[in-house]
Amino acid sequence: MKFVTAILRPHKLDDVREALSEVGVSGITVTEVKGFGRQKGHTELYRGAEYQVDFLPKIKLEIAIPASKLDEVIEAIKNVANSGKVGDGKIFVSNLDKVVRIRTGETDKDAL
Amino acid sequence: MKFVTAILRPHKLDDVREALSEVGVSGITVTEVKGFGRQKGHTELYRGAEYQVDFLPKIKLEIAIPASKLDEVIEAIKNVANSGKVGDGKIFVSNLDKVVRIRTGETDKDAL
Amino acid sequence: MKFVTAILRPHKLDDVREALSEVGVSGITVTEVKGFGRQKGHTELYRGAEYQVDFLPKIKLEIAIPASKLDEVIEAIKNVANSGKVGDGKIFVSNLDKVVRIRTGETDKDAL
Amino acid sequence: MKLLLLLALMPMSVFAEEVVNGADTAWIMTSTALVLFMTLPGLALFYGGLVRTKNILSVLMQCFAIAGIMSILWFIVGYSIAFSGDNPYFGDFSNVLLAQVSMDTVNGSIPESLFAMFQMTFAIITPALIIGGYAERMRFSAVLLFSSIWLLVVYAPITHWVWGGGWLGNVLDYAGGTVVHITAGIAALVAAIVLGPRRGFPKKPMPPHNMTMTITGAAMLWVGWFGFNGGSALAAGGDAAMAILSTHIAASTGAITWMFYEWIKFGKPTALGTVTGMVAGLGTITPASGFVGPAGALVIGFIASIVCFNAVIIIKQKFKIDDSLDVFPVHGVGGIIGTLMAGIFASKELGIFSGQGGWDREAIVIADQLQIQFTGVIATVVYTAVATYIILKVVDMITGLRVNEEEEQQGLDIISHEETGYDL
Amino acid sequence: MKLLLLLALMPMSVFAEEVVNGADTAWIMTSTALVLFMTLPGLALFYGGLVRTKNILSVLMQCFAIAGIMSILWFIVGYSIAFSGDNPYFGDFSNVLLAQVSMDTVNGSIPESLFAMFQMTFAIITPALIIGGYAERMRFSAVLLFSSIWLLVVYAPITHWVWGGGWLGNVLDYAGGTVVHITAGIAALVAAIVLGPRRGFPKKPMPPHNMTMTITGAAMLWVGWFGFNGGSALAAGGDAAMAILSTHIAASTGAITWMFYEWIKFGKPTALGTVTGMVAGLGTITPASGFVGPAGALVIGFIASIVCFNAVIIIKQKFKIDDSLDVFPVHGVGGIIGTLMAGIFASKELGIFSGQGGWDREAIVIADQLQIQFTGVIATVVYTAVATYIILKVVDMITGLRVNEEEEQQGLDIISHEETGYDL
Amino acid sequence: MKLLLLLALMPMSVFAEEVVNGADTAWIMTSTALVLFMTLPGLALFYGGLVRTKNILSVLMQCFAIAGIMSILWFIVGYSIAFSGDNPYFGDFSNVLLAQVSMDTVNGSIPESLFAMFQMTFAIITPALIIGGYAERMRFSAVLLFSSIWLLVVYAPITHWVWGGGWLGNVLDYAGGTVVHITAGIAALVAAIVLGPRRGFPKKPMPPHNMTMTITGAAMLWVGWFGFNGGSALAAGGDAAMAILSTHIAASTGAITWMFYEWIKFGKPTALGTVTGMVAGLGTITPASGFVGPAGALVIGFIASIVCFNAVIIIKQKFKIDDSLDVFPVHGVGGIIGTLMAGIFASKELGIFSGQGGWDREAIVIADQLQIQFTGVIATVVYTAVATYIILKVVDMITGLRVNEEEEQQGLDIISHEETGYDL
Ligand SMILES: Nc1ncnc2c1ncn2[C@@H]1O[C@H](COP(=O)(O)OP(=O)(O)O)[C@@H](O)[C@H]1O
Ligand SMILES: Nc1ncnc2c1ncn2[C@@H]1O[C@H](COP(=O)(O)OP(=O)(O)O)[C@@H](O)[C@H]1O
Ligand SMILES: Nc1ncnc2c1ncn2[C@@H]1O[C@H](COP(=O)(O)OP(=O)(O)O)[C@@H](O)[C@H]1O
Repeated sequence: MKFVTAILRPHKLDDVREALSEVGVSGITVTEVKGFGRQKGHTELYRGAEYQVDFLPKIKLEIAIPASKLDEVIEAIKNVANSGKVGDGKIFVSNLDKVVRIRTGETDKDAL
Repeated sequence: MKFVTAILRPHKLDDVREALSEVGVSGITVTEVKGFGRQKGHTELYRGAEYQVDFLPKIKLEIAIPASKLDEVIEAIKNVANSGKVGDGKIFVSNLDKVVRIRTGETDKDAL
Repeated sequence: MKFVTAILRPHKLDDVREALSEVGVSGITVTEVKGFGRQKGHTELYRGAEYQVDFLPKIKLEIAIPASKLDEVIEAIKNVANSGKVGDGKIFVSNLDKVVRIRTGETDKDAL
Repeated sequence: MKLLLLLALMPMSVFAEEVVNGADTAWIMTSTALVLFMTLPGLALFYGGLVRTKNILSVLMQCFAIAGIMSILWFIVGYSIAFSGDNPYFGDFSNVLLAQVSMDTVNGSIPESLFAMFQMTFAIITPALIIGGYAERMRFSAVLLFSSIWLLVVYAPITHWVWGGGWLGNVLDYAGGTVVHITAGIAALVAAIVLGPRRGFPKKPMPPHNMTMTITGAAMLWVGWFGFNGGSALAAGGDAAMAILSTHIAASTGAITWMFYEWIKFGKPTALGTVTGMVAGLGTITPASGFVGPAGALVIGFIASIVCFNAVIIIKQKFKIDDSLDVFPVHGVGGIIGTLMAGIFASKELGIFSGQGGWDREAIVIADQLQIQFTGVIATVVYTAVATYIILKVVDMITGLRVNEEEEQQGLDIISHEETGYDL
Repeated sequence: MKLLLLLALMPMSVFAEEVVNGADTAWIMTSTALVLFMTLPGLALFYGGLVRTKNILSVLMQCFAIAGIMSILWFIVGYSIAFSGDNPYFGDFSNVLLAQVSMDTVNGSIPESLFAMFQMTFAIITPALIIGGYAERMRFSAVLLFSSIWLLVVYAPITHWVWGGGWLGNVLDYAGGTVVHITAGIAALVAAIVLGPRRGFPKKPMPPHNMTMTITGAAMLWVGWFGFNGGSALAAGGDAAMAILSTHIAASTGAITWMFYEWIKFGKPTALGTVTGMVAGLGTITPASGFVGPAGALVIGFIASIVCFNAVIIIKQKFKIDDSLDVFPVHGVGGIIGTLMAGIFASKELGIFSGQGGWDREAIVIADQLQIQFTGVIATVVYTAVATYIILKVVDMITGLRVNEEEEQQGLDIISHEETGYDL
Repeated sequence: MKLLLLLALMPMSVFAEEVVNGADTAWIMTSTALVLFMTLPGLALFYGGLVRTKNILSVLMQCFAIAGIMSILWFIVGYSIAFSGDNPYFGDFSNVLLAQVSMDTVNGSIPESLFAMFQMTFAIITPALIIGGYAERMRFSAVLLFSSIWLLVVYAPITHWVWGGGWLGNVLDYAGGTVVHITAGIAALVAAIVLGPRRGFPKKPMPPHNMTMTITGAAMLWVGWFGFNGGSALAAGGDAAMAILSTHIAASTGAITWMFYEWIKFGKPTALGTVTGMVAGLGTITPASGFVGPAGALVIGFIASIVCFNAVIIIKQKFKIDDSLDVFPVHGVGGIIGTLMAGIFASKELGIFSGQGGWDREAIVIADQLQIQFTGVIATVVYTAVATYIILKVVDMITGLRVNEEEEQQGLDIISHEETGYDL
């Protein structure tokens, strides 16, 4: 199984969720994060003191999937989250040893 | 070493922490997340506009442990976090290459 | 590639970001988390009811890097985030299978 | 003590219009503070809570900037347009910069400086109400330019028609059903149409970012409205007291009606619905407040909620107009039906539902008065709609009306003001 | 215009008791706004900040719904029960729908419509205070039904006893120590016991979700209380002024005493403690406010904090009663000791601590007056406790009192109102 | 009108001091509530929003504790120091514990208890304003001790000089330009210097944690200021009305000027800038409010914003003084230029910009009056600076002034009060 972590622009959340549903992903965990990267931030101005905000609001999706679905999932995210502008985000994939569904105790693929 | 990521119902946090202490886990990192899965959300109603909230508040626990403790830890979480209703959450386990304690520079098991 | 997860004291964020920039890390994702560990929390007092707050505010950095940079990165974080007091946090390292840059579709090292 | 008291209560003598009454002055100063309080922070919070986090400061900022600029314009020329001269359609410029207002000039039983100031708070809140129609997408420079022109071209003249000795002087409008609520409601509707909906509307849900803020603001509106309607008596007596009682009963009934209506129709009573009903009740009672009694106010509050409730749904779901914070269905529709109902419930022929107030209510014949009220409503609606449309088009040519898509995405707080609302 | 003006200002008639005094009217209209402000948004925010995020809207909503419904009930029948008729225990129905209140009816020196309206704001805040006893667990329909019955069966009659010409007319209760604070405090305690504690109490900590909200609400209570106590003079003179001064000194002393007491006892002075002490001081001075002087108020504020502080701890930690927001130990206990102390510090024999106020204070003999005060307290406590208990049992049969465990877990905002407080 | 006015303004003739005027009393009670409202919650929120989350409760708590303690001290001895005796520099102790104030004592046309109470709200807000200078780093015990000594050693005597019959009695200071704003501004500056900057200043950005809170507080300050300046007429007449009008125009102009200035200079108009300009306008008009007309107020508001804007930048960026919430550049500088401009715009020789107000303005010769104003400013600045410095040094020896580095890091809420602001 694979654990996919995707960093996205916040307003893409709903579209990505739909795209993932279409490829059969039934569970997602979402976290609000702040991202620092190539995309430049904005300035804020408080009583004449200007300062640079480098951390931008992003959302992080964590999705556990069977390895077989990996390409499909990456493709789905890429298609929808891509706006062509710097700051669209990344997809990170790592290996997943084990999954347990707490309610039933089912493990691995059955638990997804 | 293993890296255990558990998605839970928010109000189970305190009980799970206690159960983990009992099996000797001394450190936990907790994040507020929103989960999408089989558990259905609720509707909200604003001036006649009803809409569906699919993302439910969950908490994510991240716990680094020696591989030897894995079963115990999974068991502890499962026992306490299980309410038998859809939405109890998942446990994800992946491999951990290395751990460093920043304060002392200790690594791996010593750092846990 | 490696995926580095670092738990730090919140006020170290800016310094760590700078230190990472110096070793050539160009992207970071930051999450506000609550940590439970050896560092003891504080009490809060509400109308005579005192209670213990065990979860302390921490920040979590997630950084994807080429394996070659790992030691440098760990060193950079350790140097800056270390205050010598309990609660400085941990660095967790795990393996990363794949990285995709959503905007361009570049993968792995090119995507970092 | 006796002497002073006598003076304070002395029914004006022959020179009535030159005597300042301390009690009336005290009450209208209080009312002025209350009406300012309605906009700042009342309306600002009420509206601010309803938008998304990324636009919260833009709303608060617009309320503040409008308060500042409208005050200055009112002082410079607005008051003169509204309250000077004999022309039935437009005042003259004899009171520019309040040139004729000094320490000693009196209006009725209060200092004229106070009358101008009290009216100024109305001139602030009316353009501020319109914000709800174009929230979350209008350029800040366009907001300022639009509001400024609108004040002088729409608000001040209509004030003149109804309260300043103009051609609608016999319309019963106690505290601004036509002058304030219809003008603001219609302007918001026109603005919403001209600007077009927020991107994503109506598919994408745009829930309030801070309901506690909205409810706090609503509460402040309720309290402040005592000054709005009670102060419109321009005196501290039975009139003002009755206006406050009616206002309060209409607010209560409006709130509770909406709550139960929603409960029945959608299964749950919401806090937002309840405060919306309250505002509908308040907006609707406004023109009638000093003319009707509390039983009449009960009926008015009830009808206000039922009608405005449906108006909200029709505008949004049927016509798909993104009057973002529902200014037209609540204030515009409320102002219209309130102005009409004032013509009914002011009558003294309605038993327990009869009118109250220190005016010559013997004269009211419902059918006749309704016709007058109807004329007032139509004139206000038509003139406001046309003028607002033209002003928007002009402003569009000068500054452009909307921010672009990417800016709307990022939010007006950063884009227009380089600030963020919360860093908790 | 002339005619209208003349009518509005005409000093009613030759007989004093029928003469409206403009200054008094101005002040009581202001006070009315201030007392409404105490509930909305004051108390709503004070209470709202103390609950958990998932229940914040339920508290705000309950305050709003109670404001609306109590107002309507007061208008329909509550005022008549409280302030009509000669029966010493219960008013009559002669003033249902304020049938006898018109533009021209006068109460003392203010329009009767204003008196009814001022009293209405008291009839709003008293049931709203009780919310703190059953917060975070009561069904919304039960809240509405309970509050409605309670207003008519408990609040209106006791108001009649004390202020409406009833059998407790010689109890010194300036602004509602018995009528408001004891009734609310006892009712909250009974409700807390009958409903049982929130799940998790007392083991699970349930800290305030937004202390800034609570402190904001507390500040509004302080300001609004000037209208509550100062308005109870029903006139703008030395009486009201002295009541405000005493009120303010008691609030200050209450706040500071609690702060230092906590500092000594627990090592840190907290903001919540400070504002709680302030409310304790205010609740306690309420019955005494117009009778005592500022030095008396200082003593009353001090005692209020010491006693209420310990009452909070005893109720929660010893009796393990989940009076969630401490209504009984603060308002109930405060009302009781305040009513008793009014009997002492109203006396003019106490040097610098002597009573003040424009009433016949020569007549006070401390021992006698204390007995009267004691009777008032006991009667109020017993009647309120019994009646509240019965009402709750009746409501339980009709709607059920509590939400179930899962609903309580999820929070009342979603469960009862399908809304969430914050989406920041 | 003339007669009434004469009575109201008559400086204490033989009969005057025994007559309470109801209308004046009503208005000053209202004003008292408004000025308290400025501090609680107004200033508390205004300041609270500007600090970082970890210190939010410390600011709110300091405002509350100062309100409580200053009130008690004012009652015990402060009022007597300020308003008793014939000594030109320091009052006497004849009115300790308000010993000479009873139900029947009168000050001008209002009860003396009310005058003492109204002044008390000024004695609260002045030390509370200073909080902005030492926010986020001062020990709570030091805050209390410092404020208490400062009230009695700086505030009460200077009040005596200017308003209490002291040697600066001919300085035109209508509502506290010297007494309130200069003293607070200078004290904040001295405190900021003596305590030293917050750690990280000026490199580390310390943006406001909740701009919506700050704007809400600012709005409340605006509304409350009607009581501050309008109430300083101590009567409900043309004077008060004109003061309110001028106050409002200066606030509006100040807000809008700052907004446009910032827009031009930094490319974006900010909400924080706008409300800061509003406060600058209000602080600056304060000494002049009852003497000038609205056109004068417009000029004063404009100059206030331009000057204070630059002062903020100079203090922070050039002198690198961490007057954390900019008390000195806004209130101190505003108070100074306002006091000077009062000497100009009070003149009746300035055409449309001439002074207004029910006082003997024939007598004003600008050059002479400016000299008097200048003396007032210098005396206030010097005495406040020296005394504040000494008090801080004394307090430092007793309690220590600052928390240590680790405590500052963790935040005052936990460290000083064991509470946290939000748990959303
Ligand atoms: N090496 C990295 N490790 C972790 N997160 C990263 C890394 N690089 C980028 N990110 C995340 O991805 C977001 C987008 O990256 P950015 O460089 O701005 O644009 P792009 O993805 O278009 O190259 C960042 O805001 C950050 O959250
Ligand atoms: N495949 C997945 N990847 C990541 N998170 C998941 C996945 N499936 C479920 N989750 C998380 O687990 C939570 C509970 O899942 P859900 O399907 O609702 O119930 P259950 O765990 O009882 O099957 C979700 O809200 C989501 O946060
Ligand atoms: N085993 C662990 N798994 C996950 N997170 C941990 C673990 N141990 C510690 N942490 C995180 O690191 C933070 C610091 O740990 P702590 O034990 O308090 O101090 P130190 O790192 O100095 O030993 C904790 O607050 C927690 O967020």
